[in-house]
Amino acid sequence: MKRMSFVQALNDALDIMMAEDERVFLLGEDIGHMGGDFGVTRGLFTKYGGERVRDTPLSEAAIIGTAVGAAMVGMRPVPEIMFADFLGTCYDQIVNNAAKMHYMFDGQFKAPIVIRTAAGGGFGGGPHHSQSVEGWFMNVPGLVIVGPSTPQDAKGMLIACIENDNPVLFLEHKALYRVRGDVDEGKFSVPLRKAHIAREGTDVTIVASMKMTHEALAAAEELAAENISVEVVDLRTLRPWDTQTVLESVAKTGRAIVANEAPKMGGLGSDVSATIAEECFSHLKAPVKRVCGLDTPIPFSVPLEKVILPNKDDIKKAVQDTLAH
Amino acid sequence: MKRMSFVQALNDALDIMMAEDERVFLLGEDIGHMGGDFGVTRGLFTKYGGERVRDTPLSEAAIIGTAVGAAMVGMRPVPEIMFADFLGTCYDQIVNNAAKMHYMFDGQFKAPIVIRTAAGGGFGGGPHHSQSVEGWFMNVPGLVIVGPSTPQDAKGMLIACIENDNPVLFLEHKALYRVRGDVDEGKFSVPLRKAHIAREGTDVTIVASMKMTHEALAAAEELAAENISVEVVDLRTLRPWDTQTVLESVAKTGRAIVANEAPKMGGLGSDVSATIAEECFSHLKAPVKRVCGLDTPIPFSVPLEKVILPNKDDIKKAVQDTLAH
Amino acid sequence: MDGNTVLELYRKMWVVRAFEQGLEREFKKGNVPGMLHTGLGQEAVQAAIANSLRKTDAFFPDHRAHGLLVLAGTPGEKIMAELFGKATGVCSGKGGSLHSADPSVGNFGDNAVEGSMMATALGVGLAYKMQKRDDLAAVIVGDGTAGRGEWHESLNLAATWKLPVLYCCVNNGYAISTAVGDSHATAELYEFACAYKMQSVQVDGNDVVEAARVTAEAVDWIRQGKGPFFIEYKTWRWQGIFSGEFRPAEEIRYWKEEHEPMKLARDYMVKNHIADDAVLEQIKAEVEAQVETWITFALESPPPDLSKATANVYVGWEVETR
Amino acid sequence: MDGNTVLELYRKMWVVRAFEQGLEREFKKGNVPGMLHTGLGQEAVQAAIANSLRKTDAFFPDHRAHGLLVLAGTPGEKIMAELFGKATGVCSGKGGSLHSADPSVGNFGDNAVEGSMMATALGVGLAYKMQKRDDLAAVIVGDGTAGRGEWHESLNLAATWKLPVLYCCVNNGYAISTAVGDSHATAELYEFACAYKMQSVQVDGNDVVEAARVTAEAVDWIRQGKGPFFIEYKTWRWQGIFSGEFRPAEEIRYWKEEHEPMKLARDYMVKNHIADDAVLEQIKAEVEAQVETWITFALESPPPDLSKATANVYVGWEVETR
Ligand SMILES: Cc1ncc(C[n+]2csc(CCOP(=O)(O)OP(=O)(O)O)c2C)c(N)n1
Ligand SMILES: Cc1ncc(C[n+]2csc(CCOP(=O)(O)OP(=O)(O)O)c2C)c(N)n1
Ligand SMILES: [Mg+2]
Ligand SMILES: [Mg+2]
Repeated sequence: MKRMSFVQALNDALDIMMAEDERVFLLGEDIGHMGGDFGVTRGLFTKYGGERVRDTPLSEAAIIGTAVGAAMVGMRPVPEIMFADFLGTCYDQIVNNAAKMHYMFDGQFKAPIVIRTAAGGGFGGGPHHSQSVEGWFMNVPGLVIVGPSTPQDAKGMLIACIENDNPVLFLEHKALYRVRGDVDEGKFSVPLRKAHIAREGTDVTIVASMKMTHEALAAAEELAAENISVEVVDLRTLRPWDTQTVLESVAKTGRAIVANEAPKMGGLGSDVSATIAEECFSHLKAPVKRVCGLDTPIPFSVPLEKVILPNKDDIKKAVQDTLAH
Repeated sequence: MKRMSFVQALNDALDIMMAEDERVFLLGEDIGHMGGDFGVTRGLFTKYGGERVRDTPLSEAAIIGTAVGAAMVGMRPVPEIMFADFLGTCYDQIVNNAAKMHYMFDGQFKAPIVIRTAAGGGFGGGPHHSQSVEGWFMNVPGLVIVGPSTPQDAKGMLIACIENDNPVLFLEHKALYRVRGDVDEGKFSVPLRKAHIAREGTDVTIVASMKMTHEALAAAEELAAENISVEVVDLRTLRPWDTQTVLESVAKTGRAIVANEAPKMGGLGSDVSATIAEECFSHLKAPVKRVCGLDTPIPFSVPLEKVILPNKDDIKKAVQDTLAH
Repeated sequence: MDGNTVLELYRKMWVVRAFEQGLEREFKKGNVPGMLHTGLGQEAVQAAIANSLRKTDAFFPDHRAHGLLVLAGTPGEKIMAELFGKATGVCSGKGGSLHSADPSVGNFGDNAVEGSMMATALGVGLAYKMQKRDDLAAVIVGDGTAGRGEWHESLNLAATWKLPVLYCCVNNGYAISTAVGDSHATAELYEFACAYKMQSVQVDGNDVVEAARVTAEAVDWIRQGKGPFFIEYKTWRWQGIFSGEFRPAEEIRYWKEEHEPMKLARDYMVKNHIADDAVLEQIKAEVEAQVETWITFALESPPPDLSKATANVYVGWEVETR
Repeated sequence: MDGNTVLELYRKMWVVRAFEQGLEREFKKGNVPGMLHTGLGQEAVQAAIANSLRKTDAFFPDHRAHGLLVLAGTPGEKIMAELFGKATGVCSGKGGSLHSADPSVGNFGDNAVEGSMMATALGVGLAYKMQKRDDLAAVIVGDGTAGRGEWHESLNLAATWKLPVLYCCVNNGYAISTAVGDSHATAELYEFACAYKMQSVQVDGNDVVEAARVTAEAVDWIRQGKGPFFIEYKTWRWQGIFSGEFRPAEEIRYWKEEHEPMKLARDYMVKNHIADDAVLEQIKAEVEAQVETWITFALESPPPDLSKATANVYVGWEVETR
């Protein structure tokens, strides 16, 4: 066990996998001697060389296409897209190439790639450097979407993703990069498709992920002082997500809040809310509530950004409203 | 009133708008002397010339970018993307350029473009020519998504979209192109953001759109024979959709089915289901049910495609199950 | 070029021709679902490519390369069955015309989003290089693809990284109805490669001898580790647009009669005393008969088992059924 | 070039320099949110472009063109305030550094997804042509953008449709940390235009006299209806990467001392007796003082009204608030 940041945990995972398996290689913009915009690949260029830590031009479609092609012939590419907002420039490659390949060729090919990317807002990055993009991809069968919230999960899930045979979109929330936590040393993996009960409680379930898990935990802590017992479920895998853990929790508490940083309409929050409402109909004592971003792009000005992104207080209020129902 | 096909209705709308407003122009692949893959622009090249009916190369990003740029300086472009499946190649232009422009420049620019595209499956088109893509765009603030189900709405909504100041993704379901219906002559518009009660009923509400509206109506007809009275709400505008009409209907019937051709997870169906469940909590006598595509890409083989796409019988069964709850 | 090779190329061309003619006939009868693009008129290009690749190479066929899929070594009936959407097809009927892969012969399948494969091919080339194989990745694209952003991203990266990628650009003059020169800065697409300082040639794609020679040379170049190569094959597709013919009569006559690939090959062989009409007729008859057996196989094959509809979405994970 | 023009260019360069230096200082103090890219070292390019465009032209600035936004005619305090995220900014603080548009001077705003604007510029050029205006659309892009698919889609269409688009490619040698020659088939990006048979030149982007002359000629060419023009400005950015400097000391010395744009301009003016040091110092001082007033304005401006957060998502429609 070692205390390290989210960035270091990711770096550690890449290092372990590259040392162990020479099929693993990285490609992306400025991931080489610079070590990536956020330092996730720092040191790997020196250690593994430019063949396996490849700087690319600003060719996002080619980055993903290259990864897919290499994966088809046995490699384990880990492409980086610097900011998740840029995924629109390679959307087709992800959705129509990586995600469909295994199915349309009926199992003859697979595309085990892990697309790492920095997502999320809250730092004045403006409309093109701040988005939560899971909603863009939630309706894409064949794709796995992962979004860890702790350094331990970041490391263990990145390892699990690299070992998994499916194409993965691996979301790293920028607000979490500097978060520190205890991380197991050496190689281990945290299972995909398994949500994590980040806090146990009995009165209400909050389903969250990434940064919102931290907001939910903070809200839960404050609510505890009001004698409200909150269970926080950290989804971790966003597609296909772990309905079982979520539904069991809601069956127990009878109340649910779904927290997601992206806009409410058409987002992950809607999927979780709909599934809970359909499957826990008879257990629900109050309507599920979604606590999400407002239906706007993300403004540059920090005070404005604060208005549109959901936070701990919004979650708290939703819990209180739900209990008052 | 004149009987015409969906394709003719769209063609009529374009013709009317081009005749009336010289700012309106079309661009896309093979929309010129060929008249488009499905004939929607037939005759317009001859009538309005190659300046206003522009054949492009296979440059989807440039098609949308060109439309956005022209719209910024007062034009009213109507770009065509031949198949909706190809929207992944211009996803960034739609999501980060067209949809955000008005907001990020705080109202100084707008991007009134109408992206027409052929969507939907059921004809053996295979994985890259059959998708229902509204789910890809449902989480994108600033974008309008429209999907008519009748020739009358196709014409009236296309006119409304061209006159609207927002960027619109206009989905034309391929299975509806040959559907005929009565259409008002001359210029008229069908309002955006207003769902349509396609059939009145009292026992259960089915919320649908595009081809699924027809499947729902067919199911409703058969269910009537079993003395089940079904209300069918045709959304027509998918983003932002008309919550009021839907919620009023469900408040009345107390039961809801949401039918959507796309995969269930992360789709439009989830958004509608979640909203109904949250807002009509006390009216609901049974859980909302989503009748959607299975969580797979779309296979080429027609019998397999039939397995994964939802149809009238699936809707019927869902209604019966809901009533049996 | 030695006589046997030319004869072999001629047989290959007939495989393409007969395959597509049979397929078109069955499509018109309603036996083939979806859309149909045929390689009729482009037989020489496909034969030339097939002649130069080996099974350990990768190739990404375009939407008109059905014949090439067979020439690569997949039993014809398995390709035909795929196009009929049958259980016995290479992808169990799930891919169809635009997605018929067969890794065992290096066929990496088509991707119906034109241009997408140009990016995928980079990855195969890169991996082969990293794996120290001297195989290559060939990607076959139409002139229409030259408009796509991936065209540029691919050529630039292949050139920069000196990847073993062979670009086979089938310039048949049109993208559906749009003439190549009307939508691109040049109608001579091999010129585009100048931006990347990439080896690049234009060749008469209807002259199978020339096309095969140039392709072999390009493959050689790539195998020597010198980087990518771009070939523009000038040819013409017989298929017009869905709603019919739109090209000038004289153009049609030139390509379908005067400069027709079968005729050019026949003329060459007769002139060079490689074969006489009787031999050539026999090749045609043999191939045609064989194609009929593939069609019969496809027609008689069962549809895919319905459980295939939800199989292989994720590796190792099941998805919900109804 | 006549003396007054050069003096004017020199003043413009100082607007860029002083603006960026003031901004950088405030950024380090924590007064400027988000990320910061500065145009330091690229003053001559921006002055040259500003010198040739008129208010009815459209331009799409890149992420280092803050100074150009002011040179185009927007009051400096409104640009500064935007970068501070203030209510008084051109976009009420909603756009920030990467999205500061001002249609009144033809500033169409940046788009932080590099390359995207290359497609948008096509539309403006096309519309101006359809509207029979003789204005043009200029798009400013870095060398890094040369990797993007939109680069190709844009150049191809502009050339094919002969659109009035001016491509201003600011080749400062690097995309963040990656040298232009390491990720592109050529480090001389004007060569890329050969694929499109587009008029194309490379110019010393630190020599404001040359840069201005070439830009004016290109603009002239476009206004005559001859189609697009591509200019590659060879220059160098002072800003390294976020975590510091990574470029060789000799390279730094060359660009920051020997071949520095202010110095080159001063040398030119002194040699040609256009101005003496005193005059030049005065220009600098005047501009610097003015920039300080803009900074003060920005600092003292209020943050945007919170209602702005949900304003102007849709034209004419409201969105839900909390
Ligand atoms: C990205 C993309 N845009 C559009 C299409 C629709 N489409 C299919 S084939 C085709 C024309 C392609 O022309 P070309 O590459 O010259 O091939 P040809 O059919 O002439 O052999 C078009 C536009 C597509 N499949 N993919
Ligand atoms: C499509 C896209 N990919 C990546 C980025 C991240 N990014 C921002 S600036 C930059 C480097 C751009 O280099 P260049 O165009 O040469 O501009 P410079 O900063 O050198 O002026 C990168 C990679 C981006 N903004 N957009
Ligand atoms: Mg063609
Ligand atoms: Mg640069």
